[in-house]
Amino acid sequence: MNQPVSTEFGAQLITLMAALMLVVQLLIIAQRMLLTTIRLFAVQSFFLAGIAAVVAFFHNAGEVYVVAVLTLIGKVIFLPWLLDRQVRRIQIVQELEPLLNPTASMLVCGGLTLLGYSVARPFTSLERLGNNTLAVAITLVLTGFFLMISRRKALTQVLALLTVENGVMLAAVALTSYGMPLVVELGVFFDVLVAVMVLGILVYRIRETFASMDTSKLSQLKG
Amino acid sequence: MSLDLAGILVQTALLLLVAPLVTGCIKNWKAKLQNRRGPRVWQPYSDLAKFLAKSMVISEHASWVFRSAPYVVFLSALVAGLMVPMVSAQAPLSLFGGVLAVVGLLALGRFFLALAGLDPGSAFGGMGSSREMTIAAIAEPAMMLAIFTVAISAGSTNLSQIVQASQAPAWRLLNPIHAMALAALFIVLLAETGRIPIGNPATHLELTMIHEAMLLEYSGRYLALMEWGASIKQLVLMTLLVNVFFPVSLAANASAPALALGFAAYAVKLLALAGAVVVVETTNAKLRLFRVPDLLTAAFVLAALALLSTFLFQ
Amino acid sequence: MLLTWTLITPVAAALASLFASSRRTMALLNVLAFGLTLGFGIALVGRVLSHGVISEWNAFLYADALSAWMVLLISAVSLGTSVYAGRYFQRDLAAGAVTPGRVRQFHVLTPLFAAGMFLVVLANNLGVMWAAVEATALASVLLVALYNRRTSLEAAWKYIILGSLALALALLGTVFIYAAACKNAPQELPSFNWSQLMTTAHQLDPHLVKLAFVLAFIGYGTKAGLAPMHTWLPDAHSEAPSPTSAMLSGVSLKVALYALLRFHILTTACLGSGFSRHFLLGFGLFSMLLAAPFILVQRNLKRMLAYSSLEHIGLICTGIAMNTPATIFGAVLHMGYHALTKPLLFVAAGNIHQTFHSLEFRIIGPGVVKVLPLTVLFMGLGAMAAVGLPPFGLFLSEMTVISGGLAAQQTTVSVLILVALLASFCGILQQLFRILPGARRPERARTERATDGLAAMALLLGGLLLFSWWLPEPLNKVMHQAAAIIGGQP
Amino acid sequence: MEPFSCDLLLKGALCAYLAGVCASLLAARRERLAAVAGFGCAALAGICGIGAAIWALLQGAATPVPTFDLWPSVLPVLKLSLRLDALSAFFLLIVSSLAVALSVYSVGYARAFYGRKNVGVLAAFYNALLLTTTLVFLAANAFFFLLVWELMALSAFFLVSFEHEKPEARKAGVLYFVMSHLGTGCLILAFLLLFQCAGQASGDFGPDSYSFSLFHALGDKMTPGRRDAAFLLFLAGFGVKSGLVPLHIWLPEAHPIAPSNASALLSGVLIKTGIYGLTRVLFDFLGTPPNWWGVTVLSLGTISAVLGVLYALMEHDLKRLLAYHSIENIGIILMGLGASLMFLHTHHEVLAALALAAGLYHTMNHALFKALLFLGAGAVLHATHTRDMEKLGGLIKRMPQTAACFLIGAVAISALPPLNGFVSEWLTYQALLQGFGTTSSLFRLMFPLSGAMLALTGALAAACFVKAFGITFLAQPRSQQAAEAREASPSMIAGMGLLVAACVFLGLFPTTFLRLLDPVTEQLAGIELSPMLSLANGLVLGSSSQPLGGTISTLGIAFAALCLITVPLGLRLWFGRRARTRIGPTWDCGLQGLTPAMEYTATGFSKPIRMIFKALFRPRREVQREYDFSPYFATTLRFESHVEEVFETRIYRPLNRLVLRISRRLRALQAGSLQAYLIYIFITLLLLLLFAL
Repeated sequence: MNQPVSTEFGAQLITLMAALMLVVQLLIIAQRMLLTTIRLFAVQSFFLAGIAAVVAFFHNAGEVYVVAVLTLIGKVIFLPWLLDRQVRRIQIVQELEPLLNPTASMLVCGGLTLLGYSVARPFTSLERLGNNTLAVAITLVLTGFFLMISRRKALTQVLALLTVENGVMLAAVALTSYGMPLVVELGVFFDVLVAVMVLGILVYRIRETFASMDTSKLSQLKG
Repeated sequence: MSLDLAGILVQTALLLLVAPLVTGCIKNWKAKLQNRRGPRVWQPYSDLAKFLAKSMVISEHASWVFRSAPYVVFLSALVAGLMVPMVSAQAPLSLFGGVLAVVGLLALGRFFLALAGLDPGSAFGGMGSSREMTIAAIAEPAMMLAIFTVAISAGSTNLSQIVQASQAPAWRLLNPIHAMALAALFIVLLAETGRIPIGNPATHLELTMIHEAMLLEYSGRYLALMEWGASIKQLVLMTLLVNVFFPVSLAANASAPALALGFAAYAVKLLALAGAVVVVETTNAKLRLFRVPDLLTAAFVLAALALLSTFLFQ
Repeated sequence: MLLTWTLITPVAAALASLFASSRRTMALLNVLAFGLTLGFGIALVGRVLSHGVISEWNAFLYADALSAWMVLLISAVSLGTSVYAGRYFQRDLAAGAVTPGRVRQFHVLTPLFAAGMFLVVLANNLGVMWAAVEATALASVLLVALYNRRTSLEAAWKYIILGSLALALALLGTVFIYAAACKNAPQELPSFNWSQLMTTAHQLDPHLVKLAFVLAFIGYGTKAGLAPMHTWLPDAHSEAPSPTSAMLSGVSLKVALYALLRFHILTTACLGSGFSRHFLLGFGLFSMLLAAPFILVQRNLKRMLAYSSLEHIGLICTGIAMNTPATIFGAVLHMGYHALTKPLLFVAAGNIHQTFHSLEFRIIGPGVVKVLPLTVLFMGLGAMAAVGLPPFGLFLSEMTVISGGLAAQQTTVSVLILVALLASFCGILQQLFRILPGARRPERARTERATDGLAAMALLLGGLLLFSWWLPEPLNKVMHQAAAIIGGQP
Repeated sequence: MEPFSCDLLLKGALCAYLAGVCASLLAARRERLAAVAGFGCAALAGICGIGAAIWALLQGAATPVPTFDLWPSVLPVLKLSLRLDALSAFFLLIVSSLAVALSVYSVGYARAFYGRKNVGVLAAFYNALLLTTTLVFLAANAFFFLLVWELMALSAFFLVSFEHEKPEARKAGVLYFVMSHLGTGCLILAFLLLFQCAGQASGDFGPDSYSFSLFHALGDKMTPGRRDAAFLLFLAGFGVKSGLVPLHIWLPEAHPIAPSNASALLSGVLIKTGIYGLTRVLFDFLGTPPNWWGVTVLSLGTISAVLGVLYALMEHDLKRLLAYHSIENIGIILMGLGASLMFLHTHHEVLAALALAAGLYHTMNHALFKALLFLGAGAVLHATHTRDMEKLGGLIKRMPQTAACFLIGAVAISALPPLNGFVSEWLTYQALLQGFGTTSSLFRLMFPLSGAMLALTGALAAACFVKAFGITFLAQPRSQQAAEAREASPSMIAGMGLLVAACVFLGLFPTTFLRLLDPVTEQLAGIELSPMLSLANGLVLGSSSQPLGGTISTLGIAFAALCLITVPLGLRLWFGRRARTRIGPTWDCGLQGLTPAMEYTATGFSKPIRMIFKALFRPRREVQREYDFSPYFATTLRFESHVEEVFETRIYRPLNRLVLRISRRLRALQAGSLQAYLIYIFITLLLLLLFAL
């Protein structure tokens, strides 16, 4: 395939979508409704799939398309559906009082973004398409980590873990020339899938025995 | 190195005869000072003869330790006596042990005396043994430090060496070191023989008697041996005191005039010391038992000062 | 085809026991599978000694001395625990603590757990290695949550959340390493195999490798249970069924450490021994020193053993971090002896747990020797080994590490190691000596006795004693080669 | 006997101990067989050990030191090499001679455990302890030394907590093993400092840079700072094992609670391993010592001696009293060693050899009479099932032989002539006396002052053993158990008899024993002592080369006493032919007969000393008085007096509480909340990202 319009347009597209992913992440942190969190996660995964498609298109590397499609099916359709079914079965909608009130969380996320950028600064020369996607990736990881700390609901923690996963996949796609070798991508993808299923089982059993998804009840093991 | 048998026999006889005499003199003079007539000077000899002849009553609870204690006390005092130079500068058994052996033998005697006190199972004996061992334990460091001071200046614990060293020309009659050591040893003498400030040899009052409490159960021959042993021990300590600090005219060789002069000087010194003891006994009251350690600590400090002075003045 | 067979056998056993009829056949299958893998391990050691490095499927599976040594450890521990697991669940089923479905789940997941660990050790591709570590995590979390107790669920949840989050960071680290490789050779797709990366290590961008190592260290360090990321370890190891906690404590920590060591070797090759060594040293010492107070005031038997594992892992890390042939050899030796001692202790703890239905020292109370004399004998000997008393090999390996440290003029580190070892000795001795000996209080005398672990304990103790006093030449050589690899000379 | 047979004897001894362990474990079912087999092997091994030791000591320094490997080394770092030089031979003599006597005793003593405890296990641990102690004395490289040192501590731990049904046995066992292991930690560090220096000197850090022959006079090559650190660590490590004062609190807990033959072994031999270690390190490894080393050892020895005997006086538990006396005698031994170190510093080799000989002579003596006393106490415990002296009394009529042996032991330990305690203390006095002249610095005052403290210790020890012997054996039995006591079995008496014979021999013939010490002083201080000290062909013991040194002859004293016995006997014949002896009641001031309750008790006996030293003891006494209607007519009276164990309450207990408090506060780190755990990892990540890159 010859070189289409210009890689410069592709870079802009990727940077836009990375920025949108970060915005979605901040939205997830800001609000407390479970169902919206799942849908926002789906949107974020959609953007990730988009980036993968753009990279594949501009580097005309076949396997990256596979990655994009897999992300689309898995993280945009299947996982949200699975989590949705779980939420509906447990009929819990509202997230409990998080560790930090929203404004404080926003400040922390701002700080983490700054840290992400400072860590990523020496590597800007690496990216071929779209600048500071690496910074966004690291920020996504850090904010995902913070989200997991601040939320007490088991399901929200699962989602936080998935956003961290998205951050890592973004780094994989952005940094390396064609993404990681296919066998690694497949391995990672299936592991994430199995992980979510196992987490689902555990959430269900916690819901059975503790009659709530509040992980702060899980504190009998001391010393 | 040869053990002259004659010296040993003479010294043994001397020890056996002079010891009761000294006790008798002290008792007699003390009575005179308290303007009483008091017993005759040779009263102890008749007491001993009487006890030796009388038959004995032994407690039913007593064991063989009770029966063997008198012999151990008597013999340990006697052997210790043979190691101390009385008349001639060379003590007969000086090769078998120096001043440490004398102290050890006296301790052996005291050990069995205390055990004998406990054996019949009476409270007096137990109290006497407990007090005797306590006072002896407190007196020991003072005595050892005084002996160390003297031995250091003489360079050996062998009594003959100590005596000869103090006869050397550089020796002055009472330099400060020897004065303080003498004072310390005098207090220790009073403690060891249970004289007035520490114990009261005259009475059988359980508050004041220490030595007599242990002899309470003895009678007849054993009592004689015990009494005799005690007076020999007293004589040994007084001789030690006298000959180490005033080694005037100790017979250097076995010639008759030297021995006679030595014996006379020895008698004078001994009686002088006995007089000093009598004066102390009559002018002082008996100390409470828990004040005795303060006195003996004073003796220890005196001996330590003597030691320091050998270090400072030399 | 040796490596593939080592991977296939446990997976086959897992599938077979999925459809097996009775519990006994499942147990037998497991034992058979792990016996085979032990045979393969020994054969692998022999092959590695003769050929140096073995790789199959054009270097997808790669086994050098270090991985051969790890295969040996994994199969030994798994064999020991599977021998015990058979009888262990018979009593639990009778007591109704576990449903038959869960027992089947155990007999399926344990071989998968072991297979995951084999894959970690044999995979050449760092991404595949990450996926294998993730697989072992997932398999073991369901094992931890086998019982329906509230505390097991809590332990499992913490284990999976902390584990997955940490592994996400590890994945990021792996991505960065790969990015460094891509930057190095932009035109064609660089292979992600560890052996290739080692050849081109010195040209990698040092800054990127540093960032990658930091993230990988946090990720795999958490799975290896280094303090302060160790918080999941006591919960998971004390709530899991005893055979699983034996495998977790005995070897799964070391497998995660193995993954961390692969990164350590890579970073040392790239940046020299200044950077990654200090991480291992600092965190290793911190783990040892942090474990001691927790052992001193511990109230639960299995949690105490878990903290003791934390301390041993800390010692292995510090030994490797001191980076002299003697200390690294001591650390590798320590891995071997610890892999035999810890399962022994957990099997004995399992016996005590099933007899007294509790792990609290207060409830077990003095006089266990009157109820379970042989188990107490094995536990006493195991505890003596774990605290490093002479008749057992751990004394030898600890002394090698400390004397190596002093020979390398690192006196303060060696002193800190010794202090930590002494503190944990006092803690363990005091706690165990409060419950094991003594007269039995009458009202607790008549509990029925669980003594099924004896065969497994005898096997483990026999192995430990044998190898404490007789170190066969091939084993010695493979350990020296493994130490050389960790030290950086291929 | 050429060198070959010495190796044979040595290997024979080790194999016999090993056989003892296996035999007693195998025959654990049948108790009598297990006891006889186990202790028989131990006795046999002891005899072989004595043979090998005496042969090595008589050979002198000329012949090559027999060294051999136990079996070919299989492990990469460990070489199981043994070496029998003079110092090891001397201590081998101690452990072997005790092994023989204790084994003979144990055959009879084990009968107490029939049916109650497993005698096979006791015999096995007993043999294991003897085996490991012998190996400690023979080890020739640091790694093997630490290995058998730890094994020795382990077997002693099992012996101490043998009767683990009793909670205090468990507590004592744990206290002993924790302190012993902390001591071993110090030793590991100290030996590795030496290994580090040896490795640097020889270039490679292979297994042979652990060997003791390489460590000889290594101190001169080490930097002063590292050398002093090694000295302090060695002093702490070996000090814990030998019960030096600040580190002694485990000893009065552990020794009494062990079975009596084991506590005799612990007190007689195990403590000596600490002394062996100190001697080996200070005289052989660390080169010429600075002055402050000798001063520290001498002052620690003096403090241990005085405090040991003072605390012993306050005890009325027979075995605890003996345990405290071990601390006192260790203090005396260390006074000898400390003085010897100071003399080495000022290069007075003769005096150093004399002080070292005094210390080692007292080590031998203490091993003998302490074991004898513990065996006596064991026989009393075996007969009356109680150790509390207040409940004993009148045992001399029921257990005459045990009483006689205990009396000989008491006289020996109180350093009274003519027994061995007196001889070794006399040598220590001579060394201290002549030490005054060696330096002109202020330190020379330490010699006479520690001499005075030694005298105080000796006198207090005499008081303590008058109490121990008098209250336990004399007068009337104070309890039913004491009244029904029966004499110990013949094998126990035989065991004690052997030790009595040894004490008397060492007391009366010091010069012959001094000849055995020659190679040791020649190896460590460079001077052979016996030609200088044994005068009058061995009859008299001198104290220094100059003619005017003090002399002593215990044989002469005994002979003089025998001759003078004729005086009292003659007096009896002369005066008392008609005197009769009659048995009557003790004087009871006219009351109707004395009851045992009126006798003096152990607490009463030590009351004056408790009042005099109340600053140290801080005695507390409570009198509870119950009465029906008026307080002046009490129905029952309860008296309780308690002496504060200063070191435990002031140092160890607060330290223990502090450590546990810190650990409990640290436990809050694992508080169970998942959020907290996530925060730990998050902070670690942030710190590493910020600072580590």
